[in-house]
Amino acid sequence: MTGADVVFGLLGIVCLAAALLVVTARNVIHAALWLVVCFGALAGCYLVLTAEFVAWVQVLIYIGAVVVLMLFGAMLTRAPIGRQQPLDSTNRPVAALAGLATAGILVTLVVASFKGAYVDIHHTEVGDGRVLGTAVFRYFVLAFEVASVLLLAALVGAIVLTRSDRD
Amino acid sequence: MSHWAWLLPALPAVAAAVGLFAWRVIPGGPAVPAIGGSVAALAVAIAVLADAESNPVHVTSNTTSWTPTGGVALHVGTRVDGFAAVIALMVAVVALAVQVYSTAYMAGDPHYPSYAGEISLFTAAMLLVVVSSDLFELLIGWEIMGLCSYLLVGHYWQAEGSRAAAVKALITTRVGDTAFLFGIFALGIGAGSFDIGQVTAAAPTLPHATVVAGALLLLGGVVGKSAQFPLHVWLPDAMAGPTPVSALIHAATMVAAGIYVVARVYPVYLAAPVALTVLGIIACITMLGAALAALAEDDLKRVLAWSTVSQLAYMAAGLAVRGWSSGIWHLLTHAAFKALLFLAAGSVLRTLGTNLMSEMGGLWRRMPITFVTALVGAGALAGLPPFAGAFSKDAVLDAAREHGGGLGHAVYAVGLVTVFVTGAYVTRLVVRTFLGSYRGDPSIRLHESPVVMTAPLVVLAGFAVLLGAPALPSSYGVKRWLGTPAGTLPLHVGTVGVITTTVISLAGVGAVVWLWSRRPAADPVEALGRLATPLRRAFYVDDLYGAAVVRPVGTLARVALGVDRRGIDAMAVGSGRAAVLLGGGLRRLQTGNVQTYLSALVAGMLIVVLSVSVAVAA
Amino acid sequence: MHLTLALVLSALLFAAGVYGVLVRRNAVALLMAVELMLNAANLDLVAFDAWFKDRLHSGQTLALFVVVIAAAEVGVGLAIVLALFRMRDSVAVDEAIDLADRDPVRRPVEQTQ
Amino acid sequence: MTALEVIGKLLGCLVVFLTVPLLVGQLEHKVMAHMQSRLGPMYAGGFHGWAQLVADGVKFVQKESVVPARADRRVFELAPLVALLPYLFVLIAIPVAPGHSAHDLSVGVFFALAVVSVGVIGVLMAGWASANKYSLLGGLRAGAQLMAYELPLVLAAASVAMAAGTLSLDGIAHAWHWWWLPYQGVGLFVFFVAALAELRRPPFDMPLADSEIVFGPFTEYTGLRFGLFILAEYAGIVVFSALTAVLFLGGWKGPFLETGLGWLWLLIKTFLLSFVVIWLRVSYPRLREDQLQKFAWAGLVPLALAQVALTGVVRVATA
Repeated sequence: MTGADVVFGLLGIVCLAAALLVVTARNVIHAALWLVVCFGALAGCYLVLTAEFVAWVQVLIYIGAVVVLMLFGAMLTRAPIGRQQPLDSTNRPVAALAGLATAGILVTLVVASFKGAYVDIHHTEVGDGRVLGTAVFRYFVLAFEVASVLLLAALVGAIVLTRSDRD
Repeated sequence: MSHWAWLLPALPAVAAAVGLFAWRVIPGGPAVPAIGGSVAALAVAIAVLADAESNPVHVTSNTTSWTPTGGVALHVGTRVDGFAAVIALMVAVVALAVQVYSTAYMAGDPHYPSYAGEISLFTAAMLLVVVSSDLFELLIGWEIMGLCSYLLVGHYWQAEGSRAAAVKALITTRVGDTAFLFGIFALGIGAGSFDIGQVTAAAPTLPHATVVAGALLLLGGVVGKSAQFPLHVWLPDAMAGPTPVSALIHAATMVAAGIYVVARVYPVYLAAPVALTVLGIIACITMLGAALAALAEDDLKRVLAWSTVSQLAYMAAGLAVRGWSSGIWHLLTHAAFKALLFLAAGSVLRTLGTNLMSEMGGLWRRMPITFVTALVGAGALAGLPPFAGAFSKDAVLDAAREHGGGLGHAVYAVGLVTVFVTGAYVTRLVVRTFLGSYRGDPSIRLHESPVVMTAPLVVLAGFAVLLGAPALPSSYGVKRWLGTPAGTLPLHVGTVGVITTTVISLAGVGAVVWLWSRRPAADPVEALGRLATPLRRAFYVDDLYGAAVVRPVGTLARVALGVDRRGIDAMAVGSGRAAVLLGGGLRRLQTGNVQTYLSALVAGMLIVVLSVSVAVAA
Repeated sequence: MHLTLALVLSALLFAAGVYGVLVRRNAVALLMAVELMLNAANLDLVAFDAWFKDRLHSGQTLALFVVVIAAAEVGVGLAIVLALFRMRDSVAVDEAIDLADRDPVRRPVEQTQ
Repeated sequence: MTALEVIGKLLGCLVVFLTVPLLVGQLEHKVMAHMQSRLGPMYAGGFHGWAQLVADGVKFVQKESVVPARADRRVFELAPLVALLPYLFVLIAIPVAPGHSAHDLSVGVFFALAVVSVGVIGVLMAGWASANKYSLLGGLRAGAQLMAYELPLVLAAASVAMAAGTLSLDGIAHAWHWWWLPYQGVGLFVFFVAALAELRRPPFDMPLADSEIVFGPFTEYTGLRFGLFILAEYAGIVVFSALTAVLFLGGWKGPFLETGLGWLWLLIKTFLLSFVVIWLRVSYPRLREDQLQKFAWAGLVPLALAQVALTGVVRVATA
């Protein structure tokens, strides 16, 4: 048990609690805000795992853009204050069962498989901009190009989908 | 010219194709190809006959090898001799008369184009039967005729009776045709060839059983097509078709085909005397029975139909007693006077709109041409000189007497009795239709038919006289073309015989005239009292068939239908219902809610992961 | 630090995402649950990257790509949600069930005459 | 780095965070007043009203903090903090002298941009939680505006990071030369304008637009929480001015005394940029919402892309 374990554990607890609140919150805006907390804690986890660049990308993209987009979307679709329309459907037992089963199976599996595996975070190369830049533009440049085309397609698709037919 | 004999069936066939499929683009309408085809066939027939005169015996057989079948070879070709040429000419003349007549008779009929085309096809099929050199080729024409008779009898398909009559004609003749087909097999395989010349040549040397079986089986088809007992029942019903069709079927084509085939393969029958005896017995039964049925019938056309059956029996009888040329001669004369009588009946029918003689009477004043020509036909039918029928019928009876033996005497005796009955029913027909006073609907304006219809009557009346008259001294003309094949009796018309039949016939005439003169308004047949009923019902043959065949088959069909519906259909329908039911369960899963699908997906995924990890752990 | 910590956290995040995806009827909330699952995968990627001491840093790079794809997914997803909302004034996914085979068409089994 | 040092640095940051925005606020009062030919606050504290903002702060603290009845209380209360705190965090990464910042991150640019983008969530929270249609409208506008201007902002920063070959703020300041002014001039323009939009400062203040939607997300806020929003705005001005100064104007670099008085150079540049921000507020009318979007997508983004392309070409050519 090292300091990293403690920090990671605490962040993990925060993250997990926020995630559970995300999927149980009665209000979609609250859920989005818990998502911010969850992603923030997750960014902290990345930092502990020395993935610095990924952590800040997480903050920039997820918190700064994705969640904002979701809040934006939720507000555009008239997210009400208080609870008026139940946010959950009626198949909560099924969903709970599926979630618990997933959790049980996955946790059992990873614990059984990786018991004792140790990450030596003090002797790993910090994933900063230089390292990640090298990786992306030297080894994964094709995937990078494909991803950019994908983004362009998504951009066009989103514009087409949201354009009203009137204009 | 006999090399061109294949044109005989080909030209009407082309006319039929044009008339059936291209009549819209023909200037002048469908009558043009119909009449044109008949005229062309007539011209070819005359040319072929003239050629046959210079080459009296078997002239040509243009045989071409057909598809190799691996078994007995099939051929296609023509085989023309004087006999075939004469018959072809007869067919062509009657067909032309019918086609011309039909243009007026069928005027205004919306289905005239198909009608005319079918008549042309019918003519072509009959001519194919006449000139074909191969038994299978003959069978093709034979079957096409069956099809055309079905179509033409059912021409007024809107009427229930018409459809039933067409079906009856088809099914009844099919019964005979099945036997006919197997007869062809027996003879062809026995002789090693289906070529008519080779079959007839080989007939005397074939095993007796083969010849007898082949001859008897062929006889089945003949009995069906020529409406002999016991397959005669379709012919009176076939009157449901248009009258010109009746004329064509009953005079020149369909019914003549049966007699023609027997004459064509006559050496086979000569080699199988048993078959000839059977034919003779059948002819005797049919001859008298049909004449008696005609005596009691009220429907004008059905009277003529029964008379056809009866006269065909004369021809069959002639063939049965080896009076080959006498039978053929009677076929020719009968074709003329029977076509004449049918067309005359059609003339009456078209004016009055009814077939029933009880609604006619006294028509001779208004329809003089019809009356006179009908009188000629009636005289020929009754066997009164100087009309052709008298001599040809007498030739048959002479042959019977000459043949002698039990069969010959029986034929002769029955023939004489039938002559009496024939005289009676012919007279009844004439007096009920043309003489006395009109008993029908007074609102109908009686008038003579147009010249298009009366002209064929006059021409046919001429034939009905001429075909007999020149033959009187020596029957030279007929003899020259027909000849006397080996083993048959020569054509002979005895003066004594003619006088005998004339007297007997006149006795029948006189009896009816006497009855009629006592009670002009009444049906002379009523004098028979209760005996008339079985005659009217044609000796209950139809009822017998109904009880023995039609009803059981109907019941069987209904049972089969019931099984099909409740058993087999139930399986199909039930499996359909089961699928719907089953699908109903599955459809519940198709909720349209993506989360339901996703739940199932996740569940499946978890099961896979779980099983894989358990398997790996194990 | 122990790898299992990160892996267990990832597994639980993923399970939470599964639950959310299955239970949420608001499409936007549903998208959030999807994001949770994507992030669980990301955490795994980063954790294994650190564990392997991967010279190419494939784990972190892939995590970046996942982020890119998630951004695209959210963009398109929200566009769909907005289109849905504009069409039917609701973003409840359990109401958008037009593709359900709902009305059982009782086709009469053909009556044989 | 000892714990004491860390605490000292953080305290320093806090002090800067609490004083410099106030100075900027006071500056705005006075500059605007003079530009509009008036004096501005003159009485609080005596000399030219220097204590005006202190007095304002005292007033905000004293006033009752009202939460609307139908508001979502916790979100409503949290929103000002979420809006304010990111700027405090960014200050940590700003280098005040060569090699001197509270914490020098190797991905400093990224860190700064990531953290400031969180601030908008506070605005959205405030807009939604107020249960007020003006507030909601303002929140929506803020969200749309942020998404539109985030892209040119990041692209411009990426351009300068490319030019410097590092993501570290200190490294960028190190790499800066005077000729970067024309070289990265377009980037400077784009970054500064996008920063204005991020800050929702005039002429990009549609989310607030007091004359249209009554201060938008802040309509329902009173007292200390309103004060915090105002503080966040001025802190934002300071942070973005400082960022602009570090990225595009050399940060602590100056004609002389770079090593000793680097922090002073940075402060001067920051205040100059803040002055420009105030100046623009006075000079330009507010854009319309559609003009704003069009300006971002059709104006700034292409410009930023052109700048990135230019930088890339130069980098490859000089490599």
